[in-house]
Amino acid sequence: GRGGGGGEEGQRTIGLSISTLNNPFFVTLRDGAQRAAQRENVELIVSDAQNDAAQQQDDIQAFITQQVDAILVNPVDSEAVVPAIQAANDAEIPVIALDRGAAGGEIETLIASDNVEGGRMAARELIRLVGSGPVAQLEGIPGTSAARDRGKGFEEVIEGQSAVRLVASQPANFDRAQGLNVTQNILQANPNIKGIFAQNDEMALGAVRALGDRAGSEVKVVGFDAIEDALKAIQEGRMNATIAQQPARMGSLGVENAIKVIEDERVPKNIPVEVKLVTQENVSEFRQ
Amino acid sequence: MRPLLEMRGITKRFPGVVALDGVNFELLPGEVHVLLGENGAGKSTLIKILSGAYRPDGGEILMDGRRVEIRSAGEAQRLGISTIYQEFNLVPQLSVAENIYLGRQPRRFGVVDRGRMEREARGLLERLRVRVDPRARVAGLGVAQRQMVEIAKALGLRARVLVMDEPTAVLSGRETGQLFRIVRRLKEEGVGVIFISHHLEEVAEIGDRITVLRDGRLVGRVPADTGRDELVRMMVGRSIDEQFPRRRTEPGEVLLEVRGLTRRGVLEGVSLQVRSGEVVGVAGLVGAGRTELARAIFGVDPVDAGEVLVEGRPLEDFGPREARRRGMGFIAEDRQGQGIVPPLSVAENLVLASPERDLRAGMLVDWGHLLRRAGEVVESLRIRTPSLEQEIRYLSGGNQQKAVIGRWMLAGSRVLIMDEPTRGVDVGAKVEIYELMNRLTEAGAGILMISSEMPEVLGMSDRILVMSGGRITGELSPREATQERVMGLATAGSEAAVG
Amino acid sequence: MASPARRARDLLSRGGPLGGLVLLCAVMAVLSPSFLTVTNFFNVGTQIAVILILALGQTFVIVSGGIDLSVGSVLALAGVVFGWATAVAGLPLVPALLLGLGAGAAAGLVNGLLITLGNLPPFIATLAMLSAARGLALVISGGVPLSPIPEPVRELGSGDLFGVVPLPVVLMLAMWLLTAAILRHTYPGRCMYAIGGNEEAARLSGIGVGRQKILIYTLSGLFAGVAGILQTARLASAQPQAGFTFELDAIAAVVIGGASLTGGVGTASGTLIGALILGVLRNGLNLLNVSAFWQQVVIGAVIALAVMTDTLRRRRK
Amino acid sequence: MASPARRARDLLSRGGPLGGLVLLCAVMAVLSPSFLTVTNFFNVGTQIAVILILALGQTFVIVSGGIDLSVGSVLALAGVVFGWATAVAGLPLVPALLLGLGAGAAAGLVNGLLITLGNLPPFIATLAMLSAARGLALVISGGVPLSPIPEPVRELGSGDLFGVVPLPVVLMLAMWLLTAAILRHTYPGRCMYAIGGNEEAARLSGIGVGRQKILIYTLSGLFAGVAGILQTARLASAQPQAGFTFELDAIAAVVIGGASLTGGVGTASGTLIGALILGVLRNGLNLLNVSAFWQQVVIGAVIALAVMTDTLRRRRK
Ligand SMILES: Nc1ncnc2c1ncn2[C@@H]1O[C@H](COP(=O)(O)OP(=O)(O)OP(=O)(O)O)[C@@H](O)[C@H]1O
Ligand SMILES: Nc1ncnc2c1ncn2[C@@H]1O[C@H](COP(=O)(O)OP(=O)(O)OP(=O)(O)O)[C@@H](O)[C@H]1O
Ligand SMILES: [Mg+2]
Ligand SMILES: [Mg+2]
Repeated sequence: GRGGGGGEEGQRTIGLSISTLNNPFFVTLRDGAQRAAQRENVELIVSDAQNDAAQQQDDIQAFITQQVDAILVNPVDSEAVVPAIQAANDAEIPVIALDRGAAGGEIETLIASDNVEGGRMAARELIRLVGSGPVAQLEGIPGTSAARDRGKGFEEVIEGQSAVRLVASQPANFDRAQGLNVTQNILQANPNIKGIFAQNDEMALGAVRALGDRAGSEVKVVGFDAIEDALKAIQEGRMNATIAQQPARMGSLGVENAIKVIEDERVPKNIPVEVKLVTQENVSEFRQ
Repeated sequence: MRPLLEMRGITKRFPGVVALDGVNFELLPGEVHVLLGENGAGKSTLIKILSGAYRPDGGEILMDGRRVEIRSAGEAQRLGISTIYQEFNLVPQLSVAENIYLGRQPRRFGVVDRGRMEREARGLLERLRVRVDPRARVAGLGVAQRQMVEIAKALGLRARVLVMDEPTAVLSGRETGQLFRIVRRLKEEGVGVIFISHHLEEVAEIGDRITVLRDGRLVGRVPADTGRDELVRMMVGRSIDEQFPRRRTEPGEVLLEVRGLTRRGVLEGVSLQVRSGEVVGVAGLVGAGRTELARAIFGVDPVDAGEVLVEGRPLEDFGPREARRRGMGFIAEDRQGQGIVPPLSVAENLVLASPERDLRAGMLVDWGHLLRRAGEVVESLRIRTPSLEQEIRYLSGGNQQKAVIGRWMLAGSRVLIMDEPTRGVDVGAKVEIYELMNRLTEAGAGILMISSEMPEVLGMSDRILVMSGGRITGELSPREATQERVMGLATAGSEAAVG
Repeated sequence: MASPARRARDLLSRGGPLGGLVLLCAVMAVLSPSFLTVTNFFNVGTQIAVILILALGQTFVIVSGGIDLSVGSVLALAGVVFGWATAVAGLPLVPALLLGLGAGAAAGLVNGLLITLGNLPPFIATLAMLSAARGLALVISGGVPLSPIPEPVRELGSGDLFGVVPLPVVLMLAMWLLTAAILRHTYPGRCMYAIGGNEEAARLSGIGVGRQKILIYTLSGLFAGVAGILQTARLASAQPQAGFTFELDAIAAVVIGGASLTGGVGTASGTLIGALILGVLRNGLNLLNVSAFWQQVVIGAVIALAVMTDTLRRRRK
Repeated sequence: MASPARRARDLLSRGGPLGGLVLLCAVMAVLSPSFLTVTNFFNVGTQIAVILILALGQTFVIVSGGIDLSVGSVLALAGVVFGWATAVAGLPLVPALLLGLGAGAAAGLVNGLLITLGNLPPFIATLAMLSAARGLALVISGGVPLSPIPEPVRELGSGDLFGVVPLPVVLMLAMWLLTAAILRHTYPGRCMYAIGGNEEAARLSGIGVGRQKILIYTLSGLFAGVAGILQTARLASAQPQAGFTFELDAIAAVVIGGASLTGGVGTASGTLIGALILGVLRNGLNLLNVSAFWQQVVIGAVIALAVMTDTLRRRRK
């Protein structure tokens, strides 16, 4: 039967394919999953696709070879992951998607927060903070789904009003150092910028470094992801807001639902994990 | 008879030098036309213009009386001009056969016909009596064998004009003889040959007419039986009396001692001594292992057994670094590959083996000191260069060779190992190098000189060692040594080793 | 005659770090029971297919003494052009395929022209293309993955031959044989060795060095195009981000396989072995469930060891 | 004597694509009013500081005929070791700094040993280190950014000299002068040119090629360490992901600056110009608010043009 590569007899094995562990967000997601796995006494195998869609296919293929009981996948890209999911379907191994959906194949459930909604939320908060005036956006790696969805939600709201104008939007590839450099340059061309939305916190923290004393006061900064450093910055008033996903909860929900599926319990098609606006008022709730 | 080829008013300038200044040249069918001139006179530049490697700044080229433009090596080949260059132009990673047919490999249905290529290459090599496997890689060949491959490559083109830039510089007597036999046959077929050499004896033996260049200008055109002194005067602008001005000195203490040096398959139990004030010549045929011996002594290649002592003390760890520290110097036979550092200046090439002398505070380079030191050698060796800061790759071959020798003079080496020290060096400079060897030995240095040039070995050595098949097969004093006796020892051993 | 025998000897005695690969496989087989299975064997094959095809194109370039940094981006460009042609413009399969491959070859051609006519060092020319081709892929796709991809192409990514051999593996082996044949038996192939070994000598022997270089980079672009189609087939969508940093893997496979960046040396088989070493390593680390952070340390150590095994063995002889 | 004169001539007549840089600056000045300002000038300086320091270390390696792919990862390793020492282990500033720089130098030393004793091609040895050093940075940091960074170091990232010149620019210029001095005026520097120009001739002239290479790669590692500290200072946290793909930028700066990957050629000033071309380009595109997708196309085109300007000018002469 099962368990060819799956550890002791009788113990469940779940494979978790993560898009990248080079981002603390996904490290937290993995930690949440690992804690749940320990609690539930299942074996969890984690692999890191290093943001490479093809690598992720290979990782999932390895899970199939090891005959795991269920696969949790956090896709590098919603569409690129389809063939791998189909392969798991063929091998009759249930698949659950985390954080990002899949465009095809059979998924038991999608446990994710809504990036477009997060973008909208960030735009509303930035508008509230700035009141009126020019703002800028720091974009993630062009062509990635996070950059697409967050940008889409943000621009949708900004374009729907006239008090706050988006005067510059430049890529900084989700990277802190590039966030710093690009912000410097944007400020050079637009010295009167009142606010910055960064599509992740790493870039936002780079922007904070570029702004120096003006960060959080004269120029409002809103990030995305609620990583530890960003929360600290909000508490210290150097950043104004971020959008919290709940990666640890996503991870633990993933493991819990995987066990349900293995035990043939029904699970809903979509398990939304709320995104939350983190501001100075509520930041303490989010810090461990 | 109408000239096969004419060059009129050829001019070529390089940054800082006028290499050719309105030179005229002509070649008749069935003629061997010799180009003579000092190092840097412009000989190679002239033939490179003919072969499409350089474009002239002025002048015209006519073939069969018609004006032609030679824009690339391919066009020259199509016009029936085939060239053996002074510097090697082989691809070391490829086989001998493929090098011979480079750019025109026989093909069948678009597929390279390796079998036919190797068969035809074998035929060519046999005509030259070269014992080289057409499938062997060129990287593994010694320089003489490489030169024979170059010759085979040029012959394989069946050209009407064959250009040879110092083809015999690295050949020993036997190969040179074979080459001349073939050249004579080509002459009968009406091929015109342009022949460059610094060996004046050869010039008389093979040439019909001689064109002499000096400083990029035509000096004169004379018949090949013109006397040596006259030729030298035309080339150098003064007369040079003695060809081998060896001044013998009383040998002193043993400077270099080699005991039982063995490198499996190449060297077997070689022992020798070089004393202070002595020039020890090493003769032998191509592939006798002379170069391997030199490299092994200097610690370039690892050895399986034996030891090397300098001034009575053994070298501790084999290696060029240790060898240099102990006062040895090494002039490699492959100047391009192992001698010069092409992108560096003449000055920096000169001080390469004695960097510590130009350091201030043990660390910082004192450029003034460095240039002064280099300048002295450039002067005393008469190295022809527009400036000390010229990149050495732009110097003529002979001047590069002088710079490599100068490097070890500056290092103050007491034991010099010279592998073909005068290869490609003009008559004037050659005498200067011999004079230099005299000065060095008078100052107490010892020299181990490997040479394929029999007159040089006979004329300059105080003792002659003959090698064959990786062993020393005999030792002769200059009194008892004759060309025949040396050849006897060189071949006897090798036949034994092969058979 | 002697050439196949000689080739085998080359492979075993001097060429390619076959020793490193064998050792690596042996270690993996002992450590993981899942390693030595037929499925896993084909898994590794499927996983290296795209990189290997890029690396084979790169082999032409490296043998000739150049380097092509643009292959990863050109892969994306070719995939996106194909995806756009089929999913957006609605062209039939064959014209769409030709457009995709043509885009790859065209990018390679531009590299070749920049290097020969523009007189740019290959590193600069292909670095510029790395950036430009990626940008064009983003512009054409609007930054979003393009689908649907027609069934026959998707089949290429996930189908099998005779129900066992995955089609990517079949394609990859075909490209390998093609590369070996070009390098060994054609005039342009021999010119690659000559140019890489001694460009001046090649020129003076009458070889049209410029024309050959243009051909070489065009071939590399074309191979990147093939890899782009295959990647699109495997992912069932054309991604503007595909192939990011693949150039390093492709060059690594060629160099691990025994080729020299100074040119004149390298074989298709060596490149295959190089790609296999990388593929087996990643596959094995996944099977062994090595932690993500340590994986990179181990990959580094094993690459060094695999190639060292080989050079040390060679030196001892 | 003639050496400073020769240097100036090098720079103006043949060396470095100064023409390309001047042209680029002129175009930017016309297109954007914010370009030609003192602040922006220092902005560009601050932004290229890290890459330039990496590129200067890389210059040693490339001049000597090698390549160092590991600099980006070694930057991260040095930063993380420093960050760990100060933020986690609580060491005082100076020992923590020495540990960080030491980690960089040690990584370079290992590269050098792999190349000389292990007989690995530089590409392979430093590719292995690229992977291993990144892995170690992740292991040591646990994958998360480490902070707080002590105030004096943070000051290095954001402070000014005399209230005008940003400290990163000061550091970068100091490293540039140091590099120029090493290359031009020290024995190891001259050995780099000799080894890159003809390694065999250098060895036969008694240069300890192995020792020099070990020194060269150690220097490159040390420079990457300095860049790592500076990056940490600028970001006020030590990031295991810092410097990802920076090796390509660093090598590009050196090669755009006129150095040859075949060795023996290259100057510190050329590398500075190369880094400036890349920096001005990115800065300008941001000022002009060029769309993300087109940016990459433009970057590619400008790199090709900038270097071509120079080679064409040189050829015409
Ligand atoms: N590519 C070049 N760039 C600059 N100067 C050059 C170049 N080639 C040759 N020269 C110079 O042109 C002159 C003629 O050189 P050439 O090689 O023709 O001499 P040569 O007569 O063949 O000498 P040798 O007997 O030493 O081979 C020399 O002063 C040389 O330094
Ligand atoms: N780099 C090399 N690799 C392999 N074999 C070599 C190499 N160099 C020389 N040989 C071979 O070693 C033997 C000795 O060659 P070596 O060059 O020492 O002879 P030599 O007496 O110096 O003759 P010459 O220098 O005139 O060719 C020859 O058979 C030669 O083919
Ligand atoms: Mg000459
Ligand atoms: Mg010899």
